[in-house]
Amino acid sequence: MNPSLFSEPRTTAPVTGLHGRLFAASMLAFVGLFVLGLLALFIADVSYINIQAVAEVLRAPEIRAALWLSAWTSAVTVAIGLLFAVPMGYALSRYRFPGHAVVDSIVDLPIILPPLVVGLSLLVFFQTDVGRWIEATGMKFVFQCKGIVLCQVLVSASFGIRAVKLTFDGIDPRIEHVAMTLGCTRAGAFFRVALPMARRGIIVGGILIWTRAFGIFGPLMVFVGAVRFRTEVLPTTIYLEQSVGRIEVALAVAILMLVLAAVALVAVRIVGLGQR
Amino acid sequence: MNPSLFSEPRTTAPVTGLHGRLFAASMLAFVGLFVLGLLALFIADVSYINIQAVAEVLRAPEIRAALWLSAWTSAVTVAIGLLFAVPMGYALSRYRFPGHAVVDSIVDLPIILPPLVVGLSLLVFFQTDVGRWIEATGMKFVFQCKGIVLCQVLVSASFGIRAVKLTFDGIDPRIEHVAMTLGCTRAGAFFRVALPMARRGIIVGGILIWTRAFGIFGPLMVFVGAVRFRTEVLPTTIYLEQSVGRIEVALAVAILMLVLAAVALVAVRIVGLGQR
Amino acid sequence: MIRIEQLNLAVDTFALSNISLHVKPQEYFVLLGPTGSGKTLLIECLCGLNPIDSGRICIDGVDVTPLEPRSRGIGYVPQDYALFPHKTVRNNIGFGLENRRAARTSIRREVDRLMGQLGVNHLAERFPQKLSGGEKQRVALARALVLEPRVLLLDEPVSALDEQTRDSLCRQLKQLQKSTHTTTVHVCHNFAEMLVVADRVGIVWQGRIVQVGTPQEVLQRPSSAQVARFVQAGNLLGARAAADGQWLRLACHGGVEFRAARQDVQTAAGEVVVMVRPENIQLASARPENPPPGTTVLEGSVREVVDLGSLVKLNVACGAAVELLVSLGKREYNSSRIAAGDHVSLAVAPEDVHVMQKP
Amino acid sequence: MIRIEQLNLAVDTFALSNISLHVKPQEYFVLLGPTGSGKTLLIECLCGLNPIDSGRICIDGVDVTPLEPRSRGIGYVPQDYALFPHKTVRNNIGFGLENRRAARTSIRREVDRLMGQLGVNHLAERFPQKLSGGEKQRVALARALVLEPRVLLLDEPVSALDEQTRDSLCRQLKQLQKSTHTTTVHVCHNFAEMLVVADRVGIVWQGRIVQVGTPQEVLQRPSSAQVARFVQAGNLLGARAAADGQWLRLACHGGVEFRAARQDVQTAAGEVVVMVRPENIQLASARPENPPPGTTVLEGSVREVVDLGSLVKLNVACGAAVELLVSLGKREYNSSRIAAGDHVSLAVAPEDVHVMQKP
Repeated sequence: MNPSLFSEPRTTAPVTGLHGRLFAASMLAFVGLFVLGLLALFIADVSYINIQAVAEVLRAPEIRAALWLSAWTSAVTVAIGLLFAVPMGYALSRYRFPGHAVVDSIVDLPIILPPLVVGLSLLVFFQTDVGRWIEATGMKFVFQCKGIVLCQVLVSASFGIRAVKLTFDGIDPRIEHVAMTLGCTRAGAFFRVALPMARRGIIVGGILIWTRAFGIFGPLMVFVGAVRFRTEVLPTTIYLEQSVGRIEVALAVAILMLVLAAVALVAVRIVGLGQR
Repeated sequence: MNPSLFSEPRTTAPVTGLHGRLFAASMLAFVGLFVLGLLALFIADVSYINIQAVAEVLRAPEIRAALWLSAWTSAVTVAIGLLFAVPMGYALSRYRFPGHAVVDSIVDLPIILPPLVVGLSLLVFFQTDVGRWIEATGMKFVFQCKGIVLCQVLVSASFGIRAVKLTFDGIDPRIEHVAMTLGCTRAGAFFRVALPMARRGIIVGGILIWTRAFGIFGPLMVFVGAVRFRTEVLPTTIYLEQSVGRIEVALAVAILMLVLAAVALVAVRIVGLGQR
Repeated sequence: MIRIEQLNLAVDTFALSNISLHVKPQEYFVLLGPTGSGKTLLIECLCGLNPIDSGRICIDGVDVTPLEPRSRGIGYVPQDYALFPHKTVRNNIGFGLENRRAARTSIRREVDRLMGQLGVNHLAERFPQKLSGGEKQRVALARALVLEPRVLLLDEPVSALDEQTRDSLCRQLKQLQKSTHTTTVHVCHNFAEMLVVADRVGIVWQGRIVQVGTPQEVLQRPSSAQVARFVQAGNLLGARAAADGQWLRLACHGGVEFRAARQDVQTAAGEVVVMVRPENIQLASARPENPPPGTTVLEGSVREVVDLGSLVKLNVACGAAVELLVSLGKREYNSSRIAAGDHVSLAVAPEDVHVMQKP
Repeated sequence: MIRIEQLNLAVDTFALSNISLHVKPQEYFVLLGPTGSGKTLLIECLCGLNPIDSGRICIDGVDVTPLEPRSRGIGYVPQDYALFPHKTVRNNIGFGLENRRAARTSIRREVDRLMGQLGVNHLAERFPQKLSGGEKQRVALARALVLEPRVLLLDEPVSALDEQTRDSLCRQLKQLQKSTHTTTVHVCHNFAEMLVVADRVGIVWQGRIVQVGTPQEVLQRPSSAQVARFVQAGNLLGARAAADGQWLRLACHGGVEFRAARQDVQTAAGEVVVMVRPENIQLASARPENPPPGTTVLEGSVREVVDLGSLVKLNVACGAAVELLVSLGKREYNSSRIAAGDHVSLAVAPEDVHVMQKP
């Protein structure tokens, strides 16, 4: 969804004549069908909801705990993700080295990979000698909160890296070059010029990391399980509640996540548009 | 990941001087760390694998059934997804109508939304009057194979729409204009000029739809469940097998999916690069 | 051949306002204007790509306003040529005939003929990415000419080319038009390019056509100070006009005074803008004896000399705060023996002083 | 002031080869070459943005080859100006002084002084997006001048501007350089632009410097046919040279023959390229009587006349297949009474026939 922030068609086609009108109508019909389908889904959600049950449910301690766990793990994930995304986005945008294309593809892999595979790979990794050694040093991940963050970082950081790289791609390196002729070192030019110019792209990257991290479910089931009060995040709640038939509760949580995603989307749009 | 196919930085920064070298090294260190981390994960997977067990396991009828189900549902999803993506991508790229930005955002929503929420929304939808009526006409979705396709289309079509829209954004509308002065109708210009020019972007869109559809797990658990021989797709297999402790079997399936994802990524790169 | 009547079209914050224009048969007509003045939009209206808000467009006596682009009998070469990248040169050129479901052999014959005429035979099987700018231009021309359009519309046909080849390709365009007798409308923003090709020219300014005439009319008698600035008139001075017998006395800000022939000027008196083209100022080292009546004679000193090869431009400071640009042919300059710092005399004939309304 | 010795740099498939160049103190030096000839790469080497493979760069007697950009004492104005979009005009200009940790009040004073000098005071609090092309250029200049560089490097400083303002901004650049006495290297691809500003010029061609000289030297005596084509020499003809007493006889393909002074020419005989500038051909309606010795006299008929305002260009067909371009000042043309179709006589002095090696 990111690219729409950076490119717009050169000119748009005005609609003329009967042929043109019919053609536009048939193309736009697909748009209407798809959008109405999605809206029908969300309207169904809203119509099904039971306000009283929701209010009651949201006061339940296990759901509050899940909300809190989701909030802090995703916040930590965004911090770690951006810590990687900013230098990596910059390096991949500005430097060409042997194997650049391969590295660039590997960075994209977690975007395209089924998240469940990441969860399973983590589980397997911590059963190897290296993994056991890491856990033996006291850094425990499997079935722990730390594992949630690790899992989230792995599946979401690539979105941030991609967004930040795109942003730096759009910044003319000559601006940094000028800064270097005006007394800056390479690093000075980065911190004083490139980084402030990329701030909107970095915010967009952060939001993208957050939305992905917040919504992850499959790999967490595999890697940290679904233990109430311990490794239960909001998506886990949806799953647990609906599997015992309490669909109103699951739905309340789902609507909360839906609203947060919509807010994130609007934020990305607004921040991203300002970037142009 | 898509955008990297369409844009490249204007110039790259050569590395000069001690400052420049140190700076480049520290930025590239993050790249190295991230890539090595990912590689460690996959190497762990490969080192853990037991060839004999894999071969045995892949002959198991339930896994064969899951593979087959995954294959045909995702193929159908790609077909349906592209059926929407091509006209929608074109319409969103070429036409401006009131509410264009809103529609564009709604189309992006399934990308940013936690997939689990989509699954739950579908479940809820088919409990409303409209949903019941649809199921009463004989089009059954809940806990059915058709439901798998519906779920996959909803979470993956937006990736295709986005990729196709980007492709049409990159095609100068003047080329269609010329075709229209040379005897084509609006629709003729689309089919004879715009569509052939967009073929690589459409292939990329199809691959993106496929990777997302193929890897989906959470919403399927909620909407169609995990019934062996009936609604079990490959991600479900991974979950089921690891939850009963047969990690080698889960891993074998995961590696298969990993390889397919890597192939898809390479295909997207190659097809997308040719597009420039 | 083309008659535009009272065309109006608003797009976002920009509008084409009340455009009326008549292009004669077999004429090479240039629409000249700065970037963003609406030239391309106007061409797209002629093509039928933009629905117009009001007005009428007639081509060859037929009201084409409601017609689709394919029914208007036009050939269109857009900016950057917009060749079909997925087709070879041969198939690009043959595209129009294929749409008419012409027979294969006749398409082949016609495409071969056109490729020969435009000198692109050797490129027949290449794809557009592999062509140079000039080659692309010729292929785009052949593609537009294949249906024998009544009108050829060229949008900035040489802007994408480098300066060395622009001039010769402009002359080829003109020759092509002369040999095919196709009425041609050529959009450009470059003044020198217009002079090479145009039979007549329309100046477009902020969505309006502000002047129509031959190149020399526009050059010597721009209708307004904006047009004058755009055609690089050289010397534009604000002045107060006052009648003085058969002459108009023009007291310029800065202390110099010109005289113009009164019958040439619409304005009797008031604030005006005076234009004197650099080639119309006669330079001499001594004051001319017995200049013809009405001639303005000024004194000044040469500030700067720029030798442009064929042309030499001099900056001459006259009066308190006036700098006049004077241009001489190289040969003329060499024989005049004038150098920077010299004291010179300038003479301007009254008919070379052009007076315009204050904008 | 700037001395480049044997500079070599290969980047992908392109290379700067063996570049040696000396720019004198307070000189306005232009690097002229077509797009892709390596001018920008060379400027970036001077800035220290590209590590060079071999060679040496000295600025003001100091070998700066191993120095970082910030230590080279250069002011750099890149293409499109690359202003800091997140800073106001004031902060853009003050950036260099901030890096030096200068006192706030002295930064303010110095920035105010520079803004005054370049006439951008009224823009102080604006952001770059809100500036016109010309304003951006002046802000970029002020930003580059704030550290009082020994050398000012300008990469295509007027290419982004529209044609109407380019000429006047070029002259302002030249005046600024005269008043600040800063040694300036200006990269451009436009031949006319170079003539306005350059004290000396270096022609860059495919990663090499093929000629260095004054603008008039390059104009009148290009070192090769490529240079001649690039500076729009007008008439370039392949010919066979043969000695003939004190003259060199040049039999051109197409049936005309020129004579050149023999001492001017390195080549004695063989295949050569002959250049005759359009302004060096004297046009008359009758054959001149008693032309000076060595003068080439040709007969021809005028094919085409293009009136460019200050300049008139004529195409004259001579011999079997030769077309010569002749240019006259407007006044000269008017007095000659020559029109298209006329039979004319052309005279060229031997010193105006320039002979170059076949490429």
